[in-house]
Amino acid sequence: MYLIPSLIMFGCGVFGFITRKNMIAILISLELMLNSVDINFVVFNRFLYPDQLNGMFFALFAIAIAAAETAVAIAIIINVYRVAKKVDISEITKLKF
Amino acid sequence: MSFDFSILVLAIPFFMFLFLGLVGVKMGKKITGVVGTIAMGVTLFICYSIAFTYFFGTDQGQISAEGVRQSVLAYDWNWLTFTDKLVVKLGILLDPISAMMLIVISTISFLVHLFSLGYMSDEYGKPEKGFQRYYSFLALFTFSMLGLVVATNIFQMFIFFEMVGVSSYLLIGFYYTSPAAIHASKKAFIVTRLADLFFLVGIMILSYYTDTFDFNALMASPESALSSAHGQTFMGCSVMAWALTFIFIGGAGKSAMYPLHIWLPDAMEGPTPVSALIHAATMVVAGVFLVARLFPLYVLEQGSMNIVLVVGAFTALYAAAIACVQSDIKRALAFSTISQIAYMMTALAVSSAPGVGEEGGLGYMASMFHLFTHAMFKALLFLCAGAIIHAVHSNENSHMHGLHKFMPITSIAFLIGCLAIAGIPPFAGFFSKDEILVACYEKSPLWGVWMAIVAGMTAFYMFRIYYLIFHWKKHEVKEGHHAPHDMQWTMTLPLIILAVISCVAGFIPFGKYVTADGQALHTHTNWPVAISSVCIALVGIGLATKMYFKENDLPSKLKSKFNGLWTAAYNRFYMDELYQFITHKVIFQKVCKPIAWFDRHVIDGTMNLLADMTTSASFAIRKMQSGSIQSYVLYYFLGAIMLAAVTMVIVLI
Amino acid sequence: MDSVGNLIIYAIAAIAIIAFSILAVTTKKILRSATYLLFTLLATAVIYFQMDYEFLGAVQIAVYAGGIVVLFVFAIMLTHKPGKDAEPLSSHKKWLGVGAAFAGAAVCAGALFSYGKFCCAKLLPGSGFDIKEIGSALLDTDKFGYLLPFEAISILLLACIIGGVVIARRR
Amino acid sequence: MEIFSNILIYFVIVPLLTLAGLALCRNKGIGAIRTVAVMGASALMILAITLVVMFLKERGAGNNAEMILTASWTWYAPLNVKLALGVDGVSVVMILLSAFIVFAGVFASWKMDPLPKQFFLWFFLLSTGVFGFFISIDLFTMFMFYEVALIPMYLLIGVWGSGNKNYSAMKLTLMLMGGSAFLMLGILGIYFHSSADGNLTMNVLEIAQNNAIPENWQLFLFPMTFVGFGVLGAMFPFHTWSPDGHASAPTAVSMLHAGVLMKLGGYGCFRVAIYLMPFAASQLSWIFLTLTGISIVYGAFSACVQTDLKYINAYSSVSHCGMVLFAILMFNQTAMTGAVLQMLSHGLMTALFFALIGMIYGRTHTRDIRDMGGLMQIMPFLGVGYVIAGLASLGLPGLSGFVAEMTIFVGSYENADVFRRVLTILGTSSIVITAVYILRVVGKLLFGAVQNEHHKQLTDANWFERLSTTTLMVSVAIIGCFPNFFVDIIRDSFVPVVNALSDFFPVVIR
Amino acid sequence: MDYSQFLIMPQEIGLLVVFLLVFLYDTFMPDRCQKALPTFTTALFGLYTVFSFFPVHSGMAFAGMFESSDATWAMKAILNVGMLLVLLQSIKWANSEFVAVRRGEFYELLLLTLFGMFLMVSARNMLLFYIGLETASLPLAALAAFEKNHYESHEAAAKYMFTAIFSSAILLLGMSFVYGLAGSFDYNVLASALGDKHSALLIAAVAFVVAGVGFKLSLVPFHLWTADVYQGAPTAVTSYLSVISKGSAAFAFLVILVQVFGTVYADVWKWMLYAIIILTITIGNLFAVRQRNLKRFLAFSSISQAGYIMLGIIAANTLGMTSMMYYILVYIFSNLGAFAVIAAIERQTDKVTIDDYNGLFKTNPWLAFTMMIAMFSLAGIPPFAGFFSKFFVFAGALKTADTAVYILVLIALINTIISLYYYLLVVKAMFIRQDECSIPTLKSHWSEKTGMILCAMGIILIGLVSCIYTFLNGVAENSSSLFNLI
Repeated sequence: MYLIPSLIMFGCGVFGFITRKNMIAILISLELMLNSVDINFVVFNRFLYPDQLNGMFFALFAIAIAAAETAVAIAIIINVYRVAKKVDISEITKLKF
Repeated sequence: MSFDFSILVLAIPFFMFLFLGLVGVKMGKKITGVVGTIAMGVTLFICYSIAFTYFFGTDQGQISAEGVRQSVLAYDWNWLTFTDKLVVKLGILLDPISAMMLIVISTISFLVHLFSLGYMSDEYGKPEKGFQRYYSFLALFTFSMLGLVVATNIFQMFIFFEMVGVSSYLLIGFYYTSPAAIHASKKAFIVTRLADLFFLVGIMILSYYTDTFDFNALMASPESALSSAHGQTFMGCSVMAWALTFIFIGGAGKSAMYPLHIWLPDAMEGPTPVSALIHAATMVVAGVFLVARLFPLYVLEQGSMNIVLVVGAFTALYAAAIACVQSDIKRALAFSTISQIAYMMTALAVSSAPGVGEEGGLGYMASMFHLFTHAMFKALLFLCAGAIIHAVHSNENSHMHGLHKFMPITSIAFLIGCLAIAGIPPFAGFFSKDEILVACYEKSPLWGVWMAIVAGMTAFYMFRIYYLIFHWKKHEVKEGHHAPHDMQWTMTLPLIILAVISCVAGFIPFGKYVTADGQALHTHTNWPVAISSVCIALVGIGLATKMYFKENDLPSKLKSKFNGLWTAAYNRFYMDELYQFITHKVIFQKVCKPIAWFDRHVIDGTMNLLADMTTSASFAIRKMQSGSIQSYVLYYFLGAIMLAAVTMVIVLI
Repeated sequence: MDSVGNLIIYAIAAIAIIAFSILAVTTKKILRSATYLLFTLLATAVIYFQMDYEFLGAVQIAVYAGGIVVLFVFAIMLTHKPGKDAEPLSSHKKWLGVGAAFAGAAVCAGALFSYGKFCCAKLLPGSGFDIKEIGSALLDTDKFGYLLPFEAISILLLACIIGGVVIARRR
Repeated sequence: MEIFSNILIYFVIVPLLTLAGLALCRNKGIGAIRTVAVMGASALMILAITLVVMFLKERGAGNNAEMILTASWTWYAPLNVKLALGVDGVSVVMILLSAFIVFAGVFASWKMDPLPKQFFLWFFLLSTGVFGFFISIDLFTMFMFYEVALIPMYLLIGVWGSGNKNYSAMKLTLMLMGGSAFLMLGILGIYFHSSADGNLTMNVLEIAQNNAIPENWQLFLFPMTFVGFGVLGAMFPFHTWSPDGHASAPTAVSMLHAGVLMKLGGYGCFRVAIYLMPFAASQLSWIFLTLTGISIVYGAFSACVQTDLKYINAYSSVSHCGMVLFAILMFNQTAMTGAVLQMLSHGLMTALFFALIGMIYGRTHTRDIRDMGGLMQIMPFLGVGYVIAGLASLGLPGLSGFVAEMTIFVGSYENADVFRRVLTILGTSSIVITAVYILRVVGKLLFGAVQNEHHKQLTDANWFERLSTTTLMVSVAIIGCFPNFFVDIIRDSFVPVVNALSDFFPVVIR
Repeated sequence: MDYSQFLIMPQEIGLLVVFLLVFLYDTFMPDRCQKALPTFTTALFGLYTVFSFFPVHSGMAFAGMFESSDATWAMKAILNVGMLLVLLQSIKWANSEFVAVRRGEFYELLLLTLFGMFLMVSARNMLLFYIGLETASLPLAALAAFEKNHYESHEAAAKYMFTAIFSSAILLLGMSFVYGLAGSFDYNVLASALGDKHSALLIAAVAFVVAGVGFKLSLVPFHLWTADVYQGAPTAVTSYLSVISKGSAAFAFLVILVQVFGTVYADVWKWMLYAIIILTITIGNLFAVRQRNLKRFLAFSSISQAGYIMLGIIAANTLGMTSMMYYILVYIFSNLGAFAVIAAIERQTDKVTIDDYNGLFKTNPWLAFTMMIAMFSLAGIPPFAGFFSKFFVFAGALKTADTAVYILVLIALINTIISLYYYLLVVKAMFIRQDECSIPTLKSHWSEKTGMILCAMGIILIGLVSCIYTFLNGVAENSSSLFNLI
């Protein structure tokens, strides 16, 4: 039961990634996905293996990594913005086929 | 006297072939011809001494206590091992027929060599282009033919069959710039090749069951050879009958039996001496020789023998009929040859086994006898024709007429030849033909009458040719041309020699030397047959004299009266057209071309299609790489989901 | 622990997560989207707290809500002129997205709920981890020690810093 | 080192040294390049003749081992891959053949232009592959050398070829490599079933000794290997690379390809497919017999209507090589011996053909027989050479073709079952069709009137062309005249395979 | 609290030392010395590579989180060799006009990503693996964006980054499922805890882990970023991405699959890989057929090569593992050989399409030669190393004695024909096309030359010298306990 929000959150993330055009919005969707997975870890840890802490630690590290990822991603987005003057994902499709 | 030197018979011509072919080009033309002729003379001498030693030598024990003439195995080398038992050997086997053939071949070959010295030169005695090549090929042919007759086993015979075919091809195509010659040589080769195919199959069947190629082993007990197939049959006939029939077809190809005869008339495109040598005297009798070689087997397998008989008899009549109307003298002679060879074939076919009845083996003897005499007088006729053609530069008898005054020697020689072939005593043809007719009557009166009619036709058409060449009307010398005249001695000498032989050969006691079982066969003249055959011949000659001696309109009247028959015969009953249709229209157009098309479009097309499919698949999936991250991720995610879902479905359900 | 109160708090948090997640990915205004994200993250932190993982909840708030969302806001400010809406979504894409999301959720849900262990699991009383324990575990090398990941992630962060510098430099 | 005491290894070392020597030559130094190439080719020839002598001596001394001069050094221990060398009669004559053709090929490409150095480099790389293949008895090295021999073809045709060379080169390479893809699977399959007790081996002799490949696996692996090699052996319907490839290839490459490379196919079919998997061979032979039977007749018929000289010979090769595979599938000593003779014969004669065609093409700049005629008057040497090649091809006794075909036919007929006999007789018919197309070409090309006035100025062969073709002509004649010399070398090599087959197939050994 | 445990990882520490020295050099050396930075780094790394060849102690550290064994040691050594080649090839590029200001960061990032890969290779814990994976992939986005003056570079970086984060989310999802099933992250514990029960959750977990790692390996259908990124990124980065990153991921993938999911090999992931391999090889090939841009072309070729590498994994035996490592080694040399040529030409002429290479042999024979043997090696033509590696990979796969795998190998083999086709297209352009070459005769920098010579020698020698394979086999045999669960 505790996993339902996480699942929905993940689904929202996927949905957002696929549908949104704004790169920042896409990054937000990705954050949702990462966050939902963290919930998974924690819930599994708490409910199934309450005598350990490794799920929690994993979530901890995952949060840190997610933060790093976001930082790099935002840097790239800004970079793209500088070149393309837009943050629209449909703009960066020059490399294809 | 030993037969060790017999190898020279093969070695000299072969060496001459290489020598003249490789070195001769650098030598003078005349010298080449002379060297070739002298070498042939040496071969001739050796052949004669072999034959003499074989027939008359007594110290070798060739004649056993029972009076049977043994065959001598002078050489036998392993040449090619098929299996432990089936080994192809090359060697020299001397027995009556091979010794006889040695004489025939070497004689004619020598004379042709001699004759060609003149024939192959222009009017001023300057040798033609390719003179060396010509002599080289002649030597090759002589080698092959000699190798054929001395073959110790059936495979060696096949080998030399092929060799003979090739040298014949080369000689027919000697004038290689002429399309007709190319065509004729090709035709000759392919038709005989087709026959050889059957020969080969026959050999394979025969050797499979008998486990040997060797003539001596086969002949030692023909009954056991035939029974080695253990009564196996194929399509109702015993396999041995099949084998022998196939082998006969091989022989029929070389011997121009109907329906494989079509190459021979065309082969007349070659130089005339070549026709004399190959297409009159030697190569064309290879088939007869083959059947004679295997005679002990054939005689036990009457089914095959009957086929030989029917084919032979039919061909004799058929060819004779065509010969009656040909205007090209060489073609006429060619059909005459076909007819005569069919005569020999028939003689073999009607022969009973030696020792059966009073005349057992008579047909065999007669056939060989006729082979011998025919070779002589037919070579004579061809060489005469050669002399004539050389003089008037044409093959058509319409360009000749009335040459008797210009070329007396040739005329007389030709007349002797005609008399010999017509079977007028005392010329050679009479004796041999008479024996054949006797043998045919022995078999059945039907065949006797049949062959007698053919004999009459022979007399008719030969004299028709003779009259049309030498009489009919006065010869018109075209402007700018020399009047025809008799040739220099190298050309007339062979004519004279052959004419003499044609006169006297009939008196050779052939039955004493050449018989089916090696025992002397005592013949006696069958007077009714002899007289009747002479009468029929005389009727034929008379008819010809009536029609063709002086210029008159009887022939054209008859021609218009029997126009259909005449035209059909003139066109050789359309056999060539039939072949043409089958080869070009059916095989070439309906088999080869579709196969080639199929190959390029279907087989190759499939391969190209595979390549094209790859490329188009490559283009079809191009859209996958659309450049948009979102679609990439969609693929990614769906891929992962599918991976999970499908595996779940497969594993858990 | 397993009290009605807890349940209610959980329900509120769960509903908040679900609602704000959906809003975050559907709203047209990008700044609102970031705001909804913030709420989602906070609601998640609530759940962590409820499960006695106070430290994790604090990190969640500090790093995620405090750090990342601020970063987002900055990025949005840098790249967007205020008041501009995002373009409407093409319905084609939307259905694709919905389909994919549902398919994914369905497969995961199917997988999770077919594994019976979770359905009957009860929230057991927490054994009460304190910060000190967590701290020592982070620097421990033994079992349940996280020294190596700790060091490794520091290198990762260093790498990201260098990377960020590289990317952000104008030249 | 011990490895250098075996003569066989020199068949790889010499070409490699030649490669090195060529690499040291300057690009423009045509004299040096030729010298090195001729030295390499001559050395190979001498080696090959020495090998034959050694072989005869060994056999004469009563060494009846299946393979002689065997030696092996471990190469890849984990897979038990060894550099295993050894020859039996078949490989000896194949090596001899290859040496002759390489020799003739060097002279045939005397005036190669452009990039002579690169040409000879690839040429000798190809030779390395060929010799390596024949001396190996380890599946891995065999396969490796096999591919080494294939790939230079691409560049040799692509760079130095003519006509539609890009397409042909690609097609040839891809099809042959397609075959080798199947082959690789087959070889690996054989390897993994090579032993019942887990001592897997790649050595052909050991695999045959173990005889451990399960029957159902044989049924799977046999087609793989047979088709794999069969593609190179131009088996119907995988032969279409041959016409295009040959048509585009430069002279020496056509020679080497038809002369030697295609033999790799036949040799491999025998050595790997049939020898190692007798059960499947006997079970499935009917399929491949039918295909090869079709090849024989089909190739011959196709050749009848072609107008490009090289196409004619390519199709003729399809027919002749079909006969090789056909004979191998007849499973008796005689037919298999015939197959090897046919490989020899076809190798030399086709090489001769292609050499002559190349020389004619080099003069007339056309290969269409409709545009040529009467060449015999203009270039008698080449004309005579062509006639000799043609006669060898249509089976004139005294030249090699006859010997080979007769051995095949007689051997094939030794089989008692009707199916094989019917096919044999069908196959025999090819001798007539062959005659048809050969005579057609000879008639149109050499005889008749000169079709093109420009051709009258053309010259006959130069000394190196004469040397190249004469070598081949003499070899053709030697095989044709003294076949038993070769038969004696070859024949006993088939005893093991026939024995292995006789467990499954009513082989008539007589 | 036993810090001496760090001593079990000398290769990682050595790498960090190199990194530190480069960092210090970059930060504190005066500007005039900065030009020597690439050479300095390369030399230093060369020394380190030699050092990394010294055997290490086998053993586990950090409570089983980190494993050092002969296999990991060998794998890292292989990666080091590849890294050295990449560094060599990039010296000239790193000093070029637009890159020079950031060259220090370039090397630092490369070294740090390599460190991440080492962690992946040695990790025996999901957490460590994940951190390693991220360390190996996040900085690469920065590297991809390195050529600021090229728009493509930015696009490549963005595509890489988004896909990377998405894939890491998927991977995490898979890991969370694993955790839910077994309650641990240690491979050893997981293996026993998972058991051989196939629950839907386990299958989903495997699928997501495969998808997550498949991103790094660019397996189809997780490969779509590959071509765009390879094309857009600087060539030095592309070559790094295509070999080093892929090689390390493959090894880590093998370890995870056989050690963690070993119990469900036959039923679950074998078939997943089966499908993925077929797709990867085929689709990679089909895309490569039509490419005109060489970098993009090599991207697709590397996708299909990844499929062949997977054959070593699906084998799940020591032979397969050996072959896979060997394949990676050979692949490093072959691909880097090709990239060296491309980079050298691109640097001087900015030409990267196949048509530009027409007639290259005439103007630049050695470049053409190197490219040709690289292509032949990639296509698997003897006597070049690619042939051996392909053969051994197939051998490894077939050792499973499974009929299905035979069919798989057959499909792979048929695909080699397609691949041969497109590799030959390059050869054709260079050797056969007779057009006027648009590339003038070039003079390569010594570093590029050295790189190419090393690659060419590697391509020729690695196959012929059997001791390398034999040695790797010995290494894999020592790790045969990995396959206990299969």
